Amino acid sequence: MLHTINKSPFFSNNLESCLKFAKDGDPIMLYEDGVYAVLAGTKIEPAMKDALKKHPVYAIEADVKARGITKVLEGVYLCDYSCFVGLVEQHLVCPWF
Amino acid sequence: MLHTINKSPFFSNNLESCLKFAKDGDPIMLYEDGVYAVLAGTKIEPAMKDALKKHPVYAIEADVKARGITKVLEGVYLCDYSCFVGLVEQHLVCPWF
Amino acid sequence: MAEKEKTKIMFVMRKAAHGSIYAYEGLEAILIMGAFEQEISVVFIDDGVFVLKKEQDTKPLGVKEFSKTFKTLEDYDITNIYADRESLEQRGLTADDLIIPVKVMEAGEIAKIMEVQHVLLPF
Amino acid sequence: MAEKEKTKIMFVMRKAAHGSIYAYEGLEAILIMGAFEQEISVVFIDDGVFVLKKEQDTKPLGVKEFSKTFKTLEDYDITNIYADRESLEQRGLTADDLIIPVKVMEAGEIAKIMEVQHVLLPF
Amino acid sequence: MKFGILIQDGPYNHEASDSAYNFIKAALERGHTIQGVFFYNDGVHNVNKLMDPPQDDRNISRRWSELGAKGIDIVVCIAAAKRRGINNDVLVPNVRISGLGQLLELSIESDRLITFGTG
Amino acid sequence: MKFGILIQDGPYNHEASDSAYNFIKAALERGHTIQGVFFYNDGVHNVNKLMDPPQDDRNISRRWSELGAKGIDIVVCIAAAKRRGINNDVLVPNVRISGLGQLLELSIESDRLITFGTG
Repeated sequence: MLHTINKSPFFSNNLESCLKFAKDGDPIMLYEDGVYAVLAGTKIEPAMKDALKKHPVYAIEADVKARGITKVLEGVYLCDYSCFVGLVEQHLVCPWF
Repeated sequence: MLHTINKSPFFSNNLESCLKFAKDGDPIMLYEDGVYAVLAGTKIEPAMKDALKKHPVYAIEADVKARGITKVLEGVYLCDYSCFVGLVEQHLVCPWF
Repeated sequence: MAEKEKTKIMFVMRKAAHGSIYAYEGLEAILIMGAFEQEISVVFIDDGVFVLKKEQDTKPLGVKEFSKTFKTLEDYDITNIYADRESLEQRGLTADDLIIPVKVMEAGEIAKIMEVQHVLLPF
Repeated sequence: MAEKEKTKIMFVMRKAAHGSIYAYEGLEAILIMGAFEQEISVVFIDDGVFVLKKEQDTKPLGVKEFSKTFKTLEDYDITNIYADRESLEQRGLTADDLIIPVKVMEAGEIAKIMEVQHVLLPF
Repeated sequence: MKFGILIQDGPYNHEASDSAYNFIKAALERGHTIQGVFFYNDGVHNVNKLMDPPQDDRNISRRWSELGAKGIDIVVCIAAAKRRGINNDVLVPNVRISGLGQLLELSIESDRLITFGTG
Repeated sequence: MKFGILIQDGPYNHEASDSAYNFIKAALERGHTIQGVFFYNDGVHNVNKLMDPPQDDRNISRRWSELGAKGIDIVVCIAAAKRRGINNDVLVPNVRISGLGQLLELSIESDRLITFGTG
């Protein structure tokens, strides 16, 4: 199951809920304001580092760049929409809105 | 300063931010999904009890009833829009969206 | 002739009622889909559990009271209705506070049911 | 004749950029109001501090890059620009990460400035 | 007192529009003046005359038009409206489209400005 | 593969519409079929032909109309649209209004359905 998140983890509980339900190995796709989760040095970094041990974490690079996020947590895959589509080819999509 | 909150405290950080900025004695008006904060027995009850020591807390009764909230935290004033207007008469409004 | 396999569609309800229309428009979608003999299920997570809270009285607010309409799901043979245990607990609720019977489950169990769906629809 | 007192209007920016239009439409409002000789101030709180993050490149996304436009606030004599220290800190940011100079303050100090405003506009 | 009302959210999708309406009704009942209502952001959708809700539901654009008919100045931000497809062709009566300068004027002329929104 | 796309959020106000469009473009480039696009909730505002954004900005309703012209079935939920003031008078070309049954059909006929939204 592919989990998608589009809201800032500092504003909403979507990422938190996603991590509660996601099975080890489930990929997580961050896009729109969801990509703020990949910024290094924030208060959610510990939760993200933990998530990165259990899940492949992807973030849409266009969204990351648009927000001026340059310090990206190690292990996050920056990718484009073609990669997003590729993940959807392989997985049922669970959106966390 | 009157602080207004219309989002569920379980979903967004608005109440948390409000409580960080509100001065002792500042009234807080909960309306729309913001009224979920007055439900007794929830995980945010400790934060609300603390808030109730420092602030008069109001909640729009029509919103409370619409959501089936019957167990209301002690000390919360259930009120109508006339009371809301009355508070705005007396205070600058700081909305937490 | 082999019967065509039913499509498994799960509604994932995570938003509270009345502050936004998602829960209501989600219910409208559930009712339509329920009429078409597919395998519909519904799970209530996070603020979504509030949608089923008993004793909602929307008259003073002047909007529709639709929580009662969830009772009709049974008529559509939609009986796979779940709620996340922790979401209820964090909101001080138990299954008794809800207007319809739901299967209260742990997140891990719910995730297993999600996994076998063909489609997950968020509301 | 006594000069008419200027109206104190503060923009309270709490939303991140690009995921929603609030920050951008907030900026449009700031620029219009800045042209009218009132006493405009802006405070960035919570995700609002992200709006000023340096090095935004929206070309790959195909939307407007408007963070640079905040630099023009100076031309409108809007120099009372504040950011909440804790909001920056929780997001791993410092004043150096922002595209314009801001006065970094504690919540309590910001609240005192809010209190003397005539209007607070949230974006 | 003179109240200014800013509405940043669309109708039906969120409760903001209903809350603003209830606030205004209560303010009028308490003898206050509504200096003006300004629709910004998705709020511009509130005054679309093509709205056709179910019979048993409230008609939100009609409400605003009725307040306008009572002499309350109801203004829709032109920039926000154009972007979202609201123009004079679909505007309910007793409402006007104008610039953001009107929000400034409302801020200055009202004793209090209160905002209802956002998604 | 056949993809179904559900969009629950309005244009400009949130990024959902842009994300959905980018996803569809990438899916087509990878040789997939878009079985259909369904607009629900505030998503119905996406196909309003009166949209008139600034010259230097994208025109979101035109994008959807162009995808419709390429043969992709673009459907707007009638109940959500009526409530919000979207009808045939303001619809961009190559888009149709229909019932929620279409979302069910899309769910059944698509190999995958992906949702973009919500506020």
